[in-house]
Amino acid sequence: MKPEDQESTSVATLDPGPDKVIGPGHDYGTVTDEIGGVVFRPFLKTPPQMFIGFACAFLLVNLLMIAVTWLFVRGVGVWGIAIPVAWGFAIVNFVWWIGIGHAGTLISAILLLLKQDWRTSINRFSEAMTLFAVACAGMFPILHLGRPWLAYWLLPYPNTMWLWPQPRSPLIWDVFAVSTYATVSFIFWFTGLIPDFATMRDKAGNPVAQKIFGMLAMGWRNSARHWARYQKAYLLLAGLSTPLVVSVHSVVSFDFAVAILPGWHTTIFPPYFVAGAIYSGFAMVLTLAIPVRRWYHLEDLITMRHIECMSKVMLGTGLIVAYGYAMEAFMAWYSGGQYERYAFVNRMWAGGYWWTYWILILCNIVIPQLLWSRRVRMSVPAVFVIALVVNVGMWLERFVIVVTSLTRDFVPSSWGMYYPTVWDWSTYLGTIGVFLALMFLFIRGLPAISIFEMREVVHEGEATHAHGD
Amino acid sequence: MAQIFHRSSNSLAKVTIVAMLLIVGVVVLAAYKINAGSFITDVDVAPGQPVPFSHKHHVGDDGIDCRYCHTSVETSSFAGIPPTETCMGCHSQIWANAELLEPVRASLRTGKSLEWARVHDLPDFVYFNHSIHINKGIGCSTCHGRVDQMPLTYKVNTLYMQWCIGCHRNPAQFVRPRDQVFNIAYQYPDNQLELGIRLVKEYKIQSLTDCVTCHR
Amino acid sequence: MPTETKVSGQLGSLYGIMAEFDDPESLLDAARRARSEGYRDMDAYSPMPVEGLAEAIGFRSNWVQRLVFTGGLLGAIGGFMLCWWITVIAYPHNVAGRPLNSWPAYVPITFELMVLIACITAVVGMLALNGLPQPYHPVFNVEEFTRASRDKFFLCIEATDPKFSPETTREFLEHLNPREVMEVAP
Amino acid sequence: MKHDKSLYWRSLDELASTDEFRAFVEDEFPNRTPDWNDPASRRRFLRLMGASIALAGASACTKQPKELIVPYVRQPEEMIPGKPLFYATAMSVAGIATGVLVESHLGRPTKIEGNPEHPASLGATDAAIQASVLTLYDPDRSQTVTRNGYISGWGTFIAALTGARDAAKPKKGAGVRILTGTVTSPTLATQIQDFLTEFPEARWHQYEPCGRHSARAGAILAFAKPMNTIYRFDRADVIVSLDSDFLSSTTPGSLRYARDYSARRRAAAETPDRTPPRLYVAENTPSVTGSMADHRFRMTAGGVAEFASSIRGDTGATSPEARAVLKDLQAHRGAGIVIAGEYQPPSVHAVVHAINQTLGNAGKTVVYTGPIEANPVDQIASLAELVKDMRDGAVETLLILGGNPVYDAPADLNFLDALKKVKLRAHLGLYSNETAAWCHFHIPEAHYLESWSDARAYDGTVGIVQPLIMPLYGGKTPHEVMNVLNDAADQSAHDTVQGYWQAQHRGTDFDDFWQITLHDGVMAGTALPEKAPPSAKMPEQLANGAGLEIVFRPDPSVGDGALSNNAWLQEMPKPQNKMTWDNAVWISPKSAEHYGVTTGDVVEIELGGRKVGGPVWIMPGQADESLTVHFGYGRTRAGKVADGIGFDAYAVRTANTLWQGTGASIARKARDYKFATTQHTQTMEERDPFRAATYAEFHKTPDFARPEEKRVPNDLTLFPQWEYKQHKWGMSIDLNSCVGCHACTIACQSENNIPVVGKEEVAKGRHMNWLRVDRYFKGPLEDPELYFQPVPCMHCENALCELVCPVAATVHSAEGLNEMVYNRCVGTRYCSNNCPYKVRRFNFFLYADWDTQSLFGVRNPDVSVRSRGVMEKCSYCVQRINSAKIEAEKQDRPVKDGDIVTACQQACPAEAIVFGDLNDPNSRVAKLKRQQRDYSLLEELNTRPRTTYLARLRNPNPDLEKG
Repeated sequence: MKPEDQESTSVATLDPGPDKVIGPGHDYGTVTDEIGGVVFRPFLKTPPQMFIGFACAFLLVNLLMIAVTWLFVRGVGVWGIAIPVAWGFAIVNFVWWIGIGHAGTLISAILLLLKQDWRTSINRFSEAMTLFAVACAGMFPILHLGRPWLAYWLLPYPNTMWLWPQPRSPLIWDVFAVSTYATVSFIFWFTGLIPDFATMRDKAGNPVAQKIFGMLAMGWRNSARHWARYQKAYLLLAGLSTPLVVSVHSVVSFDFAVAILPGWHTTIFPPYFVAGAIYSGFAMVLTLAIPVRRWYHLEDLITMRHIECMSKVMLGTGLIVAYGYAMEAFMAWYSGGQYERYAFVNRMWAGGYWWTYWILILCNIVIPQLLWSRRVRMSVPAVFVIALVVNVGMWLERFVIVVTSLTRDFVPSSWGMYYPTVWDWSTYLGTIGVFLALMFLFIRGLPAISIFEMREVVHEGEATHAHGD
Repeated sequence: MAQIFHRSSNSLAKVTIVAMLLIVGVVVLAAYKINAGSFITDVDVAPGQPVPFSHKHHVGDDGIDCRYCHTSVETSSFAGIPPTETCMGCHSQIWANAELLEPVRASLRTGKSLEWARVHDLPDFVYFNHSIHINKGIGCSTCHGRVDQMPLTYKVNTLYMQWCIGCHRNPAQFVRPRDQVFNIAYQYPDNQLELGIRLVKEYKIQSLTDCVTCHR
Repeated sequence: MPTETKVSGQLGSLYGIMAEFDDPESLLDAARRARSEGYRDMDAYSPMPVEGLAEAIGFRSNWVQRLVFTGGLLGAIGGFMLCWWITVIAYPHNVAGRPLNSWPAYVPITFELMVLIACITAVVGMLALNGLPQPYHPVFNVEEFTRASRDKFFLCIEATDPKFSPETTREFLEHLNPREVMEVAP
Repeated sequence: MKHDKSLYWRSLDELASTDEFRAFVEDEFPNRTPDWNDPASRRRFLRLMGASIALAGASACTKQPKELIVPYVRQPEEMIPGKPLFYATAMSVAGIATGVLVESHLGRPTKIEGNPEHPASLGATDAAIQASVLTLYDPDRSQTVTRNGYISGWGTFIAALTGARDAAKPKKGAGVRILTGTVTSPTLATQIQDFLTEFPEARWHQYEPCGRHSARAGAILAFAKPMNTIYRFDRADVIVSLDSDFLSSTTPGSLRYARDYSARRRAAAETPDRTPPRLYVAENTPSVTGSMADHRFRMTAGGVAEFASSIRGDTGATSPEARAVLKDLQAHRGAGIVIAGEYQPPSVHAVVHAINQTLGNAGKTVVYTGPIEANPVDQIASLAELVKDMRDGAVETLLILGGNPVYDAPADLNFLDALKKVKLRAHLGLYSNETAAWCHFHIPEAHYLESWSDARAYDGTVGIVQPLIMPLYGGKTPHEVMNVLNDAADQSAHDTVQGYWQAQHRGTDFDDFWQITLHDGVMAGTALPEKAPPSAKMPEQLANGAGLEIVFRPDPSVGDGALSNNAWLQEMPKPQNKMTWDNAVWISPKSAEHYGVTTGDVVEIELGGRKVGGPVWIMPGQADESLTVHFGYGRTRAGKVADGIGFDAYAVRTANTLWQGTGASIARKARDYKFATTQHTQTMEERDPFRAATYAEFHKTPDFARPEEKRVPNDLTLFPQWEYKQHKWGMSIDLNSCVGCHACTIACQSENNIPVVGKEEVAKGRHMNWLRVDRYFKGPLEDPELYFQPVPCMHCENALCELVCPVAATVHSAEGLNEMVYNRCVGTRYCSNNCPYKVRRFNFFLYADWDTQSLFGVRNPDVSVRSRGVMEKCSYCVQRINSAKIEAEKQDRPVKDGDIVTACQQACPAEAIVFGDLNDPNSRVAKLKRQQRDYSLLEELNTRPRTTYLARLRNPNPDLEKG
């Protein structure tokens, strides 16, 4: 069939409501066409929002380019960092992005193992989101180096100095954890795409597209043998990624937990960083999914059920995070450690950044409680706003942990403040631009929903239907 | 649909994969080779000098002792490059008018120093001390090679950190009796290791691999 | 139901004969019948994984998980040995008064490398075992086969099968009431 | 660094005659100088990129740039390339000399140390002396003789001056005037006298902006003749300082005084049977001396006069404090010192002389000699006379030898207006400063490291000033200028000085005598003999003016302004408030409230109709109704460093309010002035980094500094302890001795090539000093105790910084040093985050100046110059450790205790810092660490620091404690 008549074939888009993961009247063909249609839509028929969105994102990318050039020319001094606050936005953003990067693999892997049917139509692009978020995160550890051109010294490679990285340092753990996570996320994402590449290959109208998708599909032909091995490999990947996803943010939290700084030196960090990561991850998935399903009329594939489930996950992880905050503060008081206690006094009212702490509590704990109400969960705009709020809150959480703790540590004489500069902000916004730009390109260029898995959903749907009558 | 790819593309695809891996390997290997080669290290490369000074002639043929010119090698971190006077000490008598030596005479006339190109040049963040090595029985030729056979001076060792560490970890391989330090033609005996171990004890040589031994 | 058969590619040079079905159930059923009929060299094609289809065509293999296990094991060992070698052999430093072999600190790297290698082997192994990349394959000669990646289900009995003969095999396939039966040129 | 006297310190005649080191300072753009206050402006894009890449190259696998070796043509004997030489000379501030040893690399002076042979130094130095080597290389120094602002020549000047002299000959020199600062140099004085005898009508005027005017006048008031007072703090049990800051470099002999005083404190702390000295300080602004006080009486500078007369003894003491002090003094007759502040009025000095005599201190703890000044005159009167004559047109030729009267003369004299009336005005100075701008001739003066001269110390001891290097900018000494006047223009300064002493010298062995003098830096037996003073007449009761008081003081870091252009001093935090790059109007919290101003407000202060505007700083411990302002700022022609920063306090200073004036007013003009301070938190926030107790408490609980709950047992660890078999370096800092003078900070800066970052960067919290001195206030905000605590790297055995460094750029050495390897550092800054002491410093930009060639000269070749993006910190002067070890190895002997002296330790006048080998039980440091007062900062973190502290002990007067 030709690309043109695909839109016509795609069924009327209406949301089947909170208990269905797919709209009615879909068969193998229609899901294929509807999802594939997004990619094969003629360029000019791309929704205008996409163009506008991409344009904005691209401007931010250029902002990043300028900021980074200036950074490399002058040195990290262009940022607001100093002694004692030697880590500023760079690390805050790094942790924030990594956190966001957790939803993808989590949805794909853990929900797969948990056999959650609502995972299917969101896993693909949350995986993509993961990739891009990790890409953004990955920039910062390099950018924030005093001598970024020597970043490769953090890799273990034989050299004429006979020197090696120092594997007791959490930063080296980071190197391994983040690079592993990036690689595995990519593999996972790409593996998931192979059968869909085949689909695209077979649907593609023009030979160029055929060739490209053909190469990417590597000759996948949907043979039962392929499927058997494929599913096994995919299951194993999921099984491996699950502990990985947990380990990565634990390792990131070690950057702080291993240090002695009051406010960093806390054993509860790993679990609550992971929870926080999932929290922010789902928030970001929602932030992206809600507009996209709207623009491409995918309400029948990304249904209210998806949105509600994700809201629930947000609520849950949000509560874990809340517990984390509470326990952190409690332990600080209970430990009786003078410095630990002061770290929290400082965080909550003594220090110059007390307000960030309370905004973060508002964003991460208070506001999300609205999600208890089904009416809120059912209202797409409300969920969208809450998701945004949580994104902000989670960024502030990292700010409070990284910066506020550093401003006042042990010896009062060396206490100091941190004031971000325009370059701090440009770099941060710049990476948001990179993230969105990549996201837009992905949605336009690749099947943003796993087609073959949707077919499975259809299949299961029919099976249960058959059972029904 | 008809086939998108030709039959041959199957083998082509597989070959490509193998080729890729090979290329990566080759590139890495090349990088290491180049880094160890004299293009980077200047080993065996004699830089141009204002005067084509020949250690071969002065040391090999005339048998002048290292310390005659490198006076501070036993006392200072810097071995010392002879002032023009020292050259002219002899060359006011012999080769007094040699065309070759004009720059030297000019230097003495004008009081403007000769500008020699450094052959053994450590990075500025490396602090090397000649005197202590000499005093601990490390011979000139151990690092500088047989300068008595060099018409133009070049370096024989990379001076890479791994090269320094190699000796610092196990000095016994290279120490020689103190009286042999300036013997440019010194041959290590076959029992070097046991001799070395003895000398290390005798000279109280420590194997210093602390960073601050060289970097501060 | 259609009777005449399309022939793609010239007769005599056959890769196999292929039947097209509408839904996974009938494909599954067809595969089972073909196997009970005694056919061995066959393959089934479906737009998504169909439960039991592989077994139906008599395929089972544990290689993927074996590979992954070895990969993971090597990764873990490699990871720990790397750290240990760096700190104890390559350049022993007194770092923060910790012992040279501070093994607890090596756990994260050990774990990460295990996961990394395991995952890579999983995918590379899967592709290799599937003989991919293999952009050219006879089944693509069948015009209708593009729908194998959309909404149709195919069973292909290959010419290499001892019991294969163009006529009988086609007859056999035809009374599995497929949408149609096609010859697959090599 | 151990200096082998017998070998090295010799005169430099032959060296000075060679030209090699000029190469170091030849700069193709003489006027291009670093603008410290804006690192951005002096950094060009490509240069920076180039630098970064070159650096990457040096450390990564890239080709190295070619390098040249430039040997001598004629190598001076004694000069061993790669080995430093040490020469003795003397630096004088306001005419009064301190003996120093100068370290010289290839004829390039790089570091100044105290001269142990010299009575005023005993090996110690202060910040100004340490920093003086930077001034030598300052590219802003004037570089040629100028005439009316145009480049001219020495010859032209000779011609002009000779002409003026010949013209004045018939008039016996009438109209020729010489203006100098305080002169103690016998040679210079004789030269001037020679001139005056030949030209009797000529006049010699002296003016020193922050000279010893009060002391001089006070002596005359008491004894009717000038006398010099020397205090023997090593003999004093009770010391009463009447606004005297005798521990800071504003007082001549302060280094010696600090040494003697702290020795007494230390002795008492270490051996219970020794009685600790008790120090009372009455002052308006917290001073370093005040911080050492056992009792600090906060009062206006004017109030000090009343306090003085209230402890005279004859009239009954009024206040309980005065009563207690008087009682204490009388209980220690002959063992007490009452010392009047340099800046207290003469009457107070007179009273003090009388008190010391009545208490029998005179001759015991307070000894008198003849004046050390060659010609002790009332300098204010002298200057006033000059100004009057200039205004009357009686002055035709004015020769200003050093100094900067246009900037620092009392405002009411209007020196500049008068100066403009003079026909021929010539100025000799290091800088073409405000005064030079109004002179026909300016002659670049030779820095003391370029000069031949001589000068007397606080006790009269003569030190010979000998050059370490040829004048970089062709500078001339006052001797050479005077030679021109004396018609001996071709005589060199060396010949003049040597000639003078040859004439003085009795006996035939002059050459040996000369060599020994140069070698030792001290002329034996030139200390002035003690003189019994006539009985002092006690002046009548002293009264005090009313109203708001302004107190004028030289700046704690840049003094009277002569040192303003020295970036090290500008960036040296002022001890009391850790402020850099600024001066301010210091006001007490209560008065601030009263006048409705607060820190950061820009105010206009007015005194006797003269106004000046400056920012306010609320200073705890400042007396109410008393403002303190500091000189040395508001310069207009000081150089790139000092121009346009701070405000000029001289603008409101008049001849009769030299040091303080009452009836001032203060009014706010603006808000939110941005200071650059290195410490923002003033108190210890319920923590105890600084631990102190009274002797009584100490004897009751000797381990008060290490309370049980803080101790961490050594075996409290999963891991086996590392053994340090050979050496085990450690440091002990005695908070009981430390006076907080910051000499260590600058010594460290000089020794370790620490860059200056400028005000903007300091304000951001990016100052680079490896050794910071923390300042804490304890007690009531109005009148707190003031504590100083030097904090270098602690070299923890469980160094948290090392644990988190991903590239092993900071690791431990076999001797327990916490090594920082700059060339390995990639700059994650994680180490700094994890350092509980925050002693690490980071090069956020390319702070090291790679542009200004003349400043390369000051760098220590034994220490890497750090580049952008690397962490740095105190290394325990590892370069000194290494060279000492190498020398010991070569002599096949163990390293002795005292072979290794860190820069901070060497500079410290109070001997508060001791470095050594903890594995040697007999080493000084090991002994100190066995003391009960020994404690380590944040001990409870179990970082096991190698740097530990000895707690401060106070010796309060029981009478006052009760009250």
